[in-house]
Amino acid sequence: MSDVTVEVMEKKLVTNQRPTDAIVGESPLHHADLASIASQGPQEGGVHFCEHKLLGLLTLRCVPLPQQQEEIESLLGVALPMAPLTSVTKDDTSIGKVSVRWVGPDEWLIIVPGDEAFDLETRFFETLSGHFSLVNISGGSTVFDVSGDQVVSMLKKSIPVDLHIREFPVGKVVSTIFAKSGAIVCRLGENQFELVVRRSFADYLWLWVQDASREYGLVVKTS
Amino acid sequence: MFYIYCPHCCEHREEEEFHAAGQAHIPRPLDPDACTDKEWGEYMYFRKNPRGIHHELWVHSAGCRKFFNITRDTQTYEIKEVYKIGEKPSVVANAVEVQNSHTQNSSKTPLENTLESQSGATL
Amino acid sequence: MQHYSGFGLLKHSFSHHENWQRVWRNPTPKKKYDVIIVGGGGHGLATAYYLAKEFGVTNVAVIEKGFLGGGNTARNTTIVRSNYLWDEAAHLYEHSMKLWEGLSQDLNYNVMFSQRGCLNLGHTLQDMRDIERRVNANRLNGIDGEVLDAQQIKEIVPVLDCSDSARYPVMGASWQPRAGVARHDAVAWGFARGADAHGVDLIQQTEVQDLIIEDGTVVGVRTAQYGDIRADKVGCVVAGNSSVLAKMGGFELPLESHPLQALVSEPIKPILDTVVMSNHVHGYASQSDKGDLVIGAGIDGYNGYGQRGSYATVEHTIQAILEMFPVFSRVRMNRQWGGIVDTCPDACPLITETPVKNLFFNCGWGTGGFKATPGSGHVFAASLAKGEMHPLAKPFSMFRFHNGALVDEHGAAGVAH
Amino acid sequence: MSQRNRLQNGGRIDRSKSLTFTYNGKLLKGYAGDTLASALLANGVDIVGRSFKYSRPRGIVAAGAEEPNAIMQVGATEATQIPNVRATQQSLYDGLVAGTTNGWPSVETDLMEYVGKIGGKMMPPGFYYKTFMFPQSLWGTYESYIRKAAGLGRAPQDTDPDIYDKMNQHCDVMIVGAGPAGLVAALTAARAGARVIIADEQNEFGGSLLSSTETLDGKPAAEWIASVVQELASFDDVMMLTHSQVNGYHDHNFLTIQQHCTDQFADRAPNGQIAQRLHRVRAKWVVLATGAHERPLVYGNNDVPGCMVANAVSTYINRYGVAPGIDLVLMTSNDNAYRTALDWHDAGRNVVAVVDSRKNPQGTLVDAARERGISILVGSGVIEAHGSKRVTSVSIAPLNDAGDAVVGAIVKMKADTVATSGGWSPVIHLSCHTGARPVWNDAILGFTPGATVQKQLTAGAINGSFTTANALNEGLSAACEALSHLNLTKPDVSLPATQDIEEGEAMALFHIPHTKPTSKAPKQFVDYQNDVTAAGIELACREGFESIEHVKRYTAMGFGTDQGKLGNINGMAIAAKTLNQTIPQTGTTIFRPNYTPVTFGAIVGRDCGALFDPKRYTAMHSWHVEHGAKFEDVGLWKRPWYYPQGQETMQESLNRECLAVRESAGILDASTLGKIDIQGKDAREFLGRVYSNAWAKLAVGKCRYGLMCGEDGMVFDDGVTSCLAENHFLMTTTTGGAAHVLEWLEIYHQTEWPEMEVYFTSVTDHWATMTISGPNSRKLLEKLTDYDVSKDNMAFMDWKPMTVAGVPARVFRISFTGELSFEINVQANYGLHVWKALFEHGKAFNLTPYGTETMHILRAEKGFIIAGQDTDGSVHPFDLGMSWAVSMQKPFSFIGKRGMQREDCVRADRKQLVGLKTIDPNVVLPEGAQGVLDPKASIPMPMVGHVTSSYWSANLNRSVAMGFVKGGLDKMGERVFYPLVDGRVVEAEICSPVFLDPKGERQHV
Repeated sequence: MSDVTVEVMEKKLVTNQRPTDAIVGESPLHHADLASIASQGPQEGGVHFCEHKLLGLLTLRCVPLPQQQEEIESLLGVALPMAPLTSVTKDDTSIGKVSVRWVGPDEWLIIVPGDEAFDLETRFFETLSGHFSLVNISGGSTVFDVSGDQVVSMLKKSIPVDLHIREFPVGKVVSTIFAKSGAIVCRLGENQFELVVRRSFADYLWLWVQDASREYGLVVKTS
Repeated sequence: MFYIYCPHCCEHREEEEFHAAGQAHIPRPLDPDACTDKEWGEYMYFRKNPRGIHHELWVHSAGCRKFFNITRDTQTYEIKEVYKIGEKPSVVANAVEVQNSHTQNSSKTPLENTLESQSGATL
Repeated sequence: MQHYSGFGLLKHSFSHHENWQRVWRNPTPKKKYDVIIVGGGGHGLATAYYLAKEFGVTNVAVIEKGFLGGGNTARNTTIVRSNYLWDEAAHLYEHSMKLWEGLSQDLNYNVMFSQRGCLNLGHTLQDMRDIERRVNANRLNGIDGEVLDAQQIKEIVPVLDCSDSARYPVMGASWQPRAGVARHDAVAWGFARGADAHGVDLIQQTEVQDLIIEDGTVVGVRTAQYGDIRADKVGCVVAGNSSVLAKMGGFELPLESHPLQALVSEPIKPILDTVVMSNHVHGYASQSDKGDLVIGAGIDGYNGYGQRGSYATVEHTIQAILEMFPVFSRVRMNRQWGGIVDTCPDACPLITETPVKNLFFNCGWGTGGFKATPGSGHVFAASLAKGEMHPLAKPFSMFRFHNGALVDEHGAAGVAH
Repeated sequence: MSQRNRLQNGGRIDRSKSLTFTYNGKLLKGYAGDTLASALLANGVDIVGRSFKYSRPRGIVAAGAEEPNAIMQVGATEATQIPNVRATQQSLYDGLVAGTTNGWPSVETDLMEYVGKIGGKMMPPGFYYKTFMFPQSLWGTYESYIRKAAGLGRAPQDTDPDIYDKMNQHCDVMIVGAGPAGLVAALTAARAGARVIIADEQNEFGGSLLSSTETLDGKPAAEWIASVVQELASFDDVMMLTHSQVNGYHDHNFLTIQQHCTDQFADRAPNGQIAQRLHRVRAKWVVLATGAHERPLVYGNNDVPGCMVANAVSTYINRYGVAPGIDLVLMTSNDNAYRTALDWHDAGRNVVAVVDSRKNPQGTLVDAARERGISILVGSGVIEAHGSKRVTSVSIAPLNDAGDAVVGAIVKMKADTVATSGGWSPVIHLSCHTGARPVWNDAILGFTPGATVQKQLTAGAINGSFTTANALNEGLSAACEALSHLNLTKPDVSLPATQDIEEGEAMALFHIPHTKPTSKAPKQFVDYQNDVTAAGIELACREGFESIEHVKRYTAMGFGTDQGKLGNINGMAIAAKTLNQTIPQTGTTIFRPNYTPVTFGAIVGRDCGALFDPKRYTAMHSWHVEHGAKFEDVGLWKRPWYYPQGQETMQESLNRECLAVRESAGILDASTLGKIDIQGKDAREFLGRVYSNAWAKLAVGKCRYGLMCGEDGMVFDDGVTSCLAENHFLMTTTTGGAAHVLEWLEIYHQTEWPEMEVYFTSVTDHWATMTISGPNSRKLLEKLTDYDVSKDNMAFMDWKPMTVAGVPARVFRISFTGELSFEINVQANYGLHVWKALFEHGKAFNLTPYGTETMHILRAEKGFIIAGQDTDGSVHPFDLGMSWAVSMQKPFSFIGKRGMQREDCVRADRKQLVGLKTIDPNVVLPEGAQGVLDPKASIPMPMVGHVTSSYWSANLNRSVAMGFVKGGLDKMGERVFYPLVDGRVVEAEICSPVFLDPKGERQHV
């Protein structure tokens, strides 16, 4: 075809969506200029905030049969977390850091380096058998990393799920409401959480996090 | 404010994550064109609306986005059981006192066998 | 019936108010009536009153499982208006409005109908289109209505945030000057007193356990205390419990009963002189004569007979109220409560014959019940008296859900409450 | 005024911290640890308010949440005004400004009192139902006077400077109340490792122990409290909340707690701090240890300042070091209240007499009173208090055995304070909130919690277990029960030793008889705040209001801000007696949330102002802002509405934008349209079921418009769906309908057709969508891509992948303007880059950004509908004249097919969408105008349908409109009239809705 890689595999379309590195993408919080806040804003506070920009985000829909599970594991370098509300993260797969979040009984969110999304998509459609869907949503969501001594307090203002470490251990992931939007929330450490949020709500959530963190102090970091 | 056990997420979540989608088990007629106006109207609009045990369809809209069924007492708001689409309720109206009052949040064991392929959407 | 007046109060003050008559009797039911009304709420009592007074049917009993006016009549936000979109609904509610306008005098009971006007706010272009559409329809139907801009609204309600900085700035509103509020309990009591005076038996604390049906015709009702009470016709006016009664009749209704909540603030000095409603922001408020801000919340999505709803629904409502009235932030919420509203798929009532002969239902008023009380009672009484549905009631047959002739007020903004 | 009622020592106040506050303009002093009420009493303030109906002077009667009279306006500035603050619950702070809410010219001397005295006789309960009826027109006037007289405090006029917050909490055991029962329960649960929240409305834990002189383990109770509090604080999983009212108990053990964070210490929250925080608690188990309120007795003039509840007097003495008077008469029907006489005596004040309704009181406390030489009048009652602004004396009379008649001579005694006790009412409020009905308990003469489906336990006085020993025991056992349900091991907890106090039997007494019948006796108040009297309740019963709910509603009993905490039981008892029934026969008393009033701001938390609702932005939003766009709210989205330049009016902007599109090129940010990725081998079949038209033959690379209907056949959404690959489609929806459509697809897939192999994923946010439209749009696109976008290679309704401005894109040749158009979709992270690049190359074509309004005009010129504007849920595709978008031949009976064939849906005279051409081309019909065929018809006029879309078309130099007309599709060329609000009647001709380029040539170039 033309100058874009287009492959029709399994009678589905895969297109590369990233331009060359000459064109720099703008994450949903681009306008907030977090880098300036990080360098000029407060350096101490109970809540730390960082946007992991321009990652590769893929939604996998599937009710995987054993064979599919194996195929997916070899594609991702990690096994699909089959138990509800679980996740896996592996820093050193062949394509770098890969995270998989359970979203629903037939839905996972896969997070990979931004420039790996298309290749991975392509390999999925080439390799994976049976019924499934894989959708690139890298432009539609962004990843917040929130941490700090008071991060749990901040989150208790924002989401209704129980965040006690016994109920919400490291590695647990939930899809839930976040203020008046939604988020996929994964606990990365006792005081560190990953929030995957939708692009159009990102500014609202950024405002919300600033507001909810005000009494604890907010430190913005760059990734 | 309900605390609802999602049979897919396998834990209780706040009502705010869910949407009620009306009466459960209303299968779409297999041949709509063969229905009379009356039959079609009853499919669309006429409801049991019981005071007491009720089977209803909910969706975990802010969570796993799955629809599932709840058996709930519409008077006490007690949730008697939660079961997946395609499964049948074990608690039904007019049955003798099935559960005592303090077992509301004990998660229902889903029935093993799939009983109905047509569980029914609600409009 | 003892006549009420200021002079009467003065006279009775000399006898320390020891000689006031009972407002209604407490009769033992007869074996048979011409008409039994099941449900002693506002609509049922109004039906009985008009049956006896206007249509000469006085051998009537109202059977109420609790106390008179104890259902949604006791739990609503008391708004009265008639600015409905579709002709059928508009005519019915305007019929009611006209009865409201002389009701205190007609009943010799002050129902405190206060025509302080009602604003339905518009916050989006589509809201404004809907408002124009509705007001135009109202005017051509003979119902008062105007479209106001934000400046005019600000003059009527100075505490309303009409600024551009609001999340959903107020673009305009429809304004029905004749709309207002009334004292809800007084409506039930006034109708009850009037019905009683015309010979209607008001039977309280008596639950109808079954309908007695012979050959497809209803012939009476069954109660625990008084056994079977027979009647030529039975009219069920039981709002949220209609489906329960319908089941006794062997049929289903196009109805669902949902929790609907309301709340009041503590009483404060006069600050809100009219009724303000916003469908877009999802809140509405008025101020009672006692000073409470009376606020209506949204309907919960699930079926419920518990007379309570979800806290989140109340939260959203108060958010909306503060969005509209930021200065209420330091005012405090005193009490909240819930009712059971019977909602139809098209947001219009059922005033209807049923599959059972001589059995009639009047229900499905959703959030519109209180304002319709006199009109609903009047047309239902006419229908029961003549055995044929009143022309204003005809469009509201339950059978419209078979042929598709819905009166869909959902499409028209400003109908939700 | 000095603190003349302040005792020399004692109390839990900090005498080293003197505080100054303002009351009705006067500066007064108090101490840290005082409440506003205790400080007022210390300063000898008698009158704190005027009653609602009769304007009678009122004083403080209680010491807690049950106080009905001391309702204050608090606030030092306009913005910080708080209406209706209960002085007994407001901590004193330095600089507090408080005032009374009623009384003119002052609360001390209120002229309305005279009106009340004279007119009051004409104001029995419900008097307003009996008058003000004639003439109807005057009701508004009467009403304005009533409104002015009512209403207690006032709302501020300025914006609230305070911040409120909400927090979600989860715990194993939520303990409500930190009295002896609650503290033991908390300690037990905490030691077992449970996650505990314990909340109390007071400024410190301890509950009833704070007000009494009781000892635990032989030491002052305060020491035991301190040790428990200290231990609780050492657990990570225990949350201790003081100044925190649990106000609502909702289904499935959800509770709300209003925590006062700073507003008990300051007029406004110090910089950035939270004034109040509302905790939304989900508890596995709840222990209600809410205690009890003492019931006052009802007697003549029992509202004169100086009449108080017995325990409140003790509380002021023991906790605040304030004796609110000199000469006390205590009236009681039980032993417990003797403590007040002892406390008063021990404070060095004069106990005039204890008046006991019982013939032969016996018990430890009675003996103690006798030992102190306190005079006890048995078998008697205080039948009336005397005095106007303060009690000066009381009339005491012997009563019969039943306590319902005076049977001897009246003795008058001098006193300035009357304390009464009729026993205790358990605080069952929270237990009622989820629908449980309380049950009457004859043994304690009160209601206790009824059976519930909640996971709720109760301990202490709420159960009628009034002694400290019982409270401690029940606290322990409630905690143990909760622990066993939670599978936690019961820890070792040893309870402190309590004093052994034997109490004699109490007498059931509520209403003290007078020598005159109730109707003629001096007013005997039951509900102070609403001026409900015993005579009023009797009258209500006589008039036929026999259900307690009727009595309450008719008299307004229990409807005040105290919600009848003091009065309800007395009122029920009086009603029961009048009706010759028992109290349980008369009914029960149900409480609703809130237990005490909750600040609206606290309920709202941060969901207000800028955070009231999210604002959704597209990737190009910053550009729109920079270029002066006005925005339209569509759902949560902020969409550019139009882009005014210079001093343009809106219409001028629209004219410019419209002309630019048709003459050269315009660009629209269409990113907000809903987009759903659909994959699977059954995707195509699924589309055929949910859309009204056919999808079987849509080829890869092609796009098609579809209508989506409900089962009733009515249109609810529309959009273009493209075939990306044989098993892969991209659906677009309306902006507002996106979420609903996705859920619609899911519900059918999950519940009706789970066997179909298809998945739906929202990609709305993923793609930035920009539509370039106009005759030069191809030329513009050609500058940014190497791809062949010629007509031959890319026909109308084709989509192609290509690179635009260096970014991989999917470009759809679809048109909503009727012009040659390309809808460019790129991953949103690159949206702004491509958008800017288009403008860089667009100068040559006068590329003009246009907003939603211009889009609406351009599509209206073409007769394209907008779902939601030209549809309202009551029209099917045929009504819209869109039979071309319905395929009745499809094998599967698609959603909507059956519905649109119902009897009423096939009527010929249904309202149908048509074009409307005003006879005067310069007149733009208002949207929403209603059409009639005969403008001279009388009202009500038969209407034939309304105008749905109407605009000035700069391109056509005339107005264009669409609207519904009954049977309109068969009425082409006929006239319709639109009578407008301003009196004009606009005449229009029914025409095709396609005003421009009916053959569609412009979009096919």
